[in-house]
Amino acid sequence: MADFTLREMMTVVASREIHDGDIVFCGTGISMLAAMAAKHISAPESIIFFETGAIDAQLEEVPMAVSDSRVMLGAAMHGSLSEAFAFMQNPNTGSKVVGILGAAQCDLYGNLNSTVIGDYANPDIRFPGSGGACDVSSFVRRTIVFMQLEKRRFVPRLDYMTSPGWLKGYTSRTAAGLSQGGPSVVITDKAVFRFDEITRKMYLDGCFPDVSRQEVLDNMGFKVDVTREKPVAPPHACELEILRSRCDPQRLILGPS
Amino acid sequence: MADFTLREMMTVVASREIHDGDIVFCGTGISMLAAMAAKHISAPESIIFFETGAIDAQLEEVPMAVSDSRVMLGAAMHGSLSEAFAFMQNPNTGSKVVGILGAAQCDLYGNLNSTVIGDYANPDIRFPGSGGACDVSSFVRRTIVFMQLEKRRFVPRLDYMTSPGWLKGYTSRTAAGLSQGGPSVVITDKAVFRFDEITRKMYLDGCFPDVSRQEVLDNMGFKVDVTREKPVAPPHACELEILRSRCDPQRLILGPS
Amino acid sequence: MSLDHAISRFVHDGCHLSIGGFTVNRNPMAAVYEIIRQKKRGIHLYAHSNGQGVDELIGGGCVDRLEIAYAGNGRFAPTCVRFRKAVESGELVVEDYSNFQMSLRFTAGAMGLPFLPVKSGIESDIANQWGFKPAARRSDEKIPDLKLCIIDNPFGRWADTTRLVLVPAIEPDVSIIHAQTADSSGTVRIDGLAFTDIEQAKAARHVIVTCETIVDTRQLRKQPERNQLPFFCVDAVVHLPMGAYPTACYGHYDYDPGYLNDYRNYAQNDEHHRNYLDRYIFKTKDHAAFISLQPLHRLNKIKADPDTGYATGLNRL
Amino acid sequence: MSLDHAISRFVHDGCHLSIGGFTVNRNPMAAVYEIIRQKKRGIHLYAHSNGQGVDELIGGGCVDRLEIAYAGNGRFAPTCVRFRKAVESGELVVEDYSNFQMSLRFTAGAMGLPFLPVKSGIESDIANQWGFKPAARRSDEKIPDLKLCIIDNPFGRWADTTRLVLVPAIEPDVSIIHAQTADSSGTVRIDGLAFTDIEQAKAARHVIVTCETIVDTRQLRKQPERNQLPFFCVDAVVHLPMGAYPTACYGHYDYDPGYLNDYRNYAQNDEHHRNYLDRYIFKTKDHAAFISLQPLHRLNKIKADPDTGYATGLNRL
Repeated sequence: MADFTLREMMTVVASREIHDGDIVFCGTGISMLAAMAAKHISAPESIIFFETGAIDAQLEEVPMAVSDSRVMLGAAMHGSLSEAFAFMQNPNTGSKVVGILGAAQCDLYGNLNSTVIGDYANPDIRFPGSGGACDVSSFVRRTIVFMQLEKRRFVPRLDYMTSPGWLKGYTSRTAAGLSQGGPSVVITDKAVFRFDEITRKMYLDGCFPDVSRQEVLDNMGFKVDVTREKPVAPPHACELEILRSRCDPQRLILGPS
Repeated sequence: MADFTLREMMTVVASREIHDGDIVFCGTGISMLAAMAAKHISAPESIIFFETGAIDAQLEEVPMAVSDSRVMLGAAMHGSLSEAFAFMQNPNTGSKVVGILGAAQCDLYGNLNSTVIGDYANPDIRFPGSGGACDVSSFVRRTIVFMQLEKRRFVPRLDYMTSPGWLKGYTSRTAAGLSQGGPSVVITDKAVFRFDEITRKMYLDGCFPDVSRQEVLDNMGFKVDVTREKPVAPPHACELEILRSRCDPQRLILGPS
Repeated sequence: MSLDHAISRFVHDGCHLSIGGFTVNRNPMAAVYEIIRQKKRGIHLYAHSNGQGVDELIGGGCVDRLEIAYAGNGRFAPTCVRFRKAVESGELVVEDYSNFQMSLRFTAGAMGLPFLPVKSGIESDIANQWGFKPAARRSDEKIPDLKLCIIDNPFGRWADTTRLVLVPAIEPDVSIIHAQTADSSGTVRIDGLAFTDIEQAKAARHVIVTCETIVDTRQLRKQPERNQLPFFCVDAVVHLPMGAYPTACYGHYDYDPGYLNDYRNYAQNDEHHRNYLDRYIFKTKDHAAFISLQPLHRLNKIKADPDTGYATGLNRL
Repeated sequence: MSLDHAISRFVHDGCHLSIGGFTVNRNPMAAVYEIIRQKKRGIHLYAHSNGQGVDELIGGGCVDRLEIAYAGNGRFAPTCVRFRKAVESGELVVEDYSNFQMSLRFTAGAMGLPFLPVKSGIESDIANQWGFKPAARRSDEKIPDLKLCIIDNPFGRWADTTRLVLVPAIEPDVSIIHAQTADSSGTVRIDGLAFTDIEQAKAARHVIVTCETIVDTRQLRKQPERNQLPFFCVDAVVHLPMGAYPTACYGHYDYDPGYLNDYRNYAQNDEHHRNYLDRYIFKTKDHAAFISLQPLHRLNKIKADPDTGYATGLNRL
């Protein structure tokens, strides 16, 4: 088995969730790298899409932000922010979009907080806020969530719900008037979680190599079903090679090797 | 006095209503020519604006329609239709816009019909419809109306109100939720009418040279105040010269001389 | 994809169709003629101020219902002739909106919204007179139950507004536009004014783009700012030189005053119009054959001057 | 017009201000620094995802209230540092929206509408948690009475939608954007992504445009498709090379990783940040003086490659 960092593992696992024809909504950081990895490795016909309006950006170098001039080069078109979000709100195109989101907190139903810890008017910790996350999570066919697996992040109750996931489970999401899409997978640095088709509760899909089930559960603030656990395949050498040499040779996002 | 046609007279009279800084919304035909005449004669700093999105079009040749490629040449920018109308709905820019409209019927308050004669569902005569006329008349600071003076056109009651003028007079327009603007002048082939500041009823502002007051009144289906009548100055030779040689040398809109 | 294939695949009897362009400019005329040639029937048509294309489709007997803001064609037909005849004879049901309203209705469809607000339409008979009656609307799930509705501003007097008109989204089954340039995957570049073509395309379930030139993808991507529609919105790209003729295509050719004047004269007489359809459309196998019927000296005269984008000095009487 | 004149004329204490750009790109930084230099106070600021400009204005003590979707600056500051400090200490009142909502709020202002509808925000705390409380809203006529409101679709289930969020228009007193190119009358051309700059400008009562290059009007008018803002929307045009520095300006220069990393470090310590303000802003008389303080080798490294529009191979660690 090749040596790899947890960040590399997370990126590769996420890239496997992306298929040809998917339009991939990318945020800053690891989500962008996962989309680049998918395009270079397994889904060359996927389309990288930024809320800033750059469509099918060619990405010769990894962007540091979704507004980086590197997203502009060789794009199919440059739209405005409103146009970009409208592509997701429009069901004809939105149904092809896969969103990748990170957050500070996540609950059992994949609802996300990227705004504050503590009281909104008087927060203990302030984060950047929704950006496009609330929009993406409200509109698109499915979302991939990136999280560090920590008890303070996997919480029974969010301090603030920035981005709606499956709300309270079952059909509560569509009953509220949101799109049929929702979170499909949560990828952490220790394990992968998915959501039950009926209850929409998160369950443990698999632990990373050398991570025990107990270690995963100890780092969560709520209980999940573990009966469907299966091993998560580590990155192939060729996946790592492309990720390191083609996607982020400066390790701007991958960080120290 | 120079020889001139009634169409030339109407065009020149309308061009005098346009001032530097005005953004002139033009439709097809004589309204476009009036705006071109104003820009060439008395208001070089006026801006010709088409609903098709061409802003400050240079108009080397007279366009045959607002979508004519001739409106595109040398414009400050090309917007979409929605952008063009939004400039008029936006009070910051809309308050600078003067609209020029024609119609099949006009009533005492400058409300206009450009849709049907007879019943809407089963019309005797069908016209092209609003186009941008309802929008312009709803949004902009003032409108200039072009009409042939005929009894069947100056009617006590419209068959269909396409474009709101002063509605029922007094403050009825603003009470309904429309902009403070409204029709300021009606220019016909025989006379010019304006609207009372308080009642918003049309009154006779002046007859064209060699047209009697009685001839005007005989061609109207409703009574108007005539106490404010004053002569309408005929076109100057230089106005005619510019109109004929610079604006419409092919007489596409001016018609036979 | 060939045009006849694209039309037979996406344009069906009774479908809801939207066509781009504005009066005398950049109508997707080749597609319009092919729809007539294929004798499509019962179409529900949407346009804002499309002139020639709408009138030909109506004259071709393809259209039962029309939602439109303006059916004129500049100086060539202050009111479109076959449109007027069809409305006055009761063959065509029309629902009127304003140009801004129609553009916003396409924009709403493009944005995935059920409606957009607008401040025009208040007190106009556009609000009061409905082309499709309430019972007919309720029985047809492809038409909204309301033509429009007027609401009080929920934000008080915010933005100095007391009342607004909400106009419902249009989601055509298929939109057809004609562009100067596309690549084979469907990324589209329109030069000059784009009118509401882009919103019409984004609002539709299927999109056919005809274009003067197909270029390499890399060429379009050197200036992404100039492209308006990404490939994933487009179902069929058809290379069709002169595809907007007899309307204009900025930078390529002007409208043909001779054709448009002749057309008006044919359209005014039912028999002449039948002969026109027969000769120019039914008896031509495709757009190239239709173009080959046009006198060469007329086609030469409308070639665009590269400096102005139109045929400078063209006799347009 | 000179920048100091434009700022002193249009940006007043307590005014409602909107700035363009997005995180590390095309922020109107020269204008931001001039606002700080002129010690404007009590500003009500609007942005969607403007990173560096917002954080500097907050750090400069100019801002009391902020409506925003995202206050991060890419890898340089996942959460903007002075923003975070000001919120956590209670010095700054924030009202959160999503990026689409903010863009639509500017679009509503640009369109002269009191609101636009959107399908995001339902069930989110964006709808439930208001930064400005109802009583404060009602007592301030420049803030809408409602942060937003949720309505049932008046067109039944049209467009497969049952509920919508209405977000109120923003009408800033002044918007400031930085463009690559303008003419002296104010027609604006932005290359690369325009973000929401155009809507922000159209929504405002007054508009200041700073630009890298002023060109002849005739040059801009050869390609009207590439211009986004007509001159009659613009109150002041200021020629300001490097006017977006230390953020990027596509085709001209990249963001400066050195500056942005240094800034983050200064910002994290109140005393260092005071020294930073003093040295770089208060003690420089204008943007040219500010630029002259930057090491030349750093400025040289961020020059854009004409083929890519950014500084190819730049070390961005």
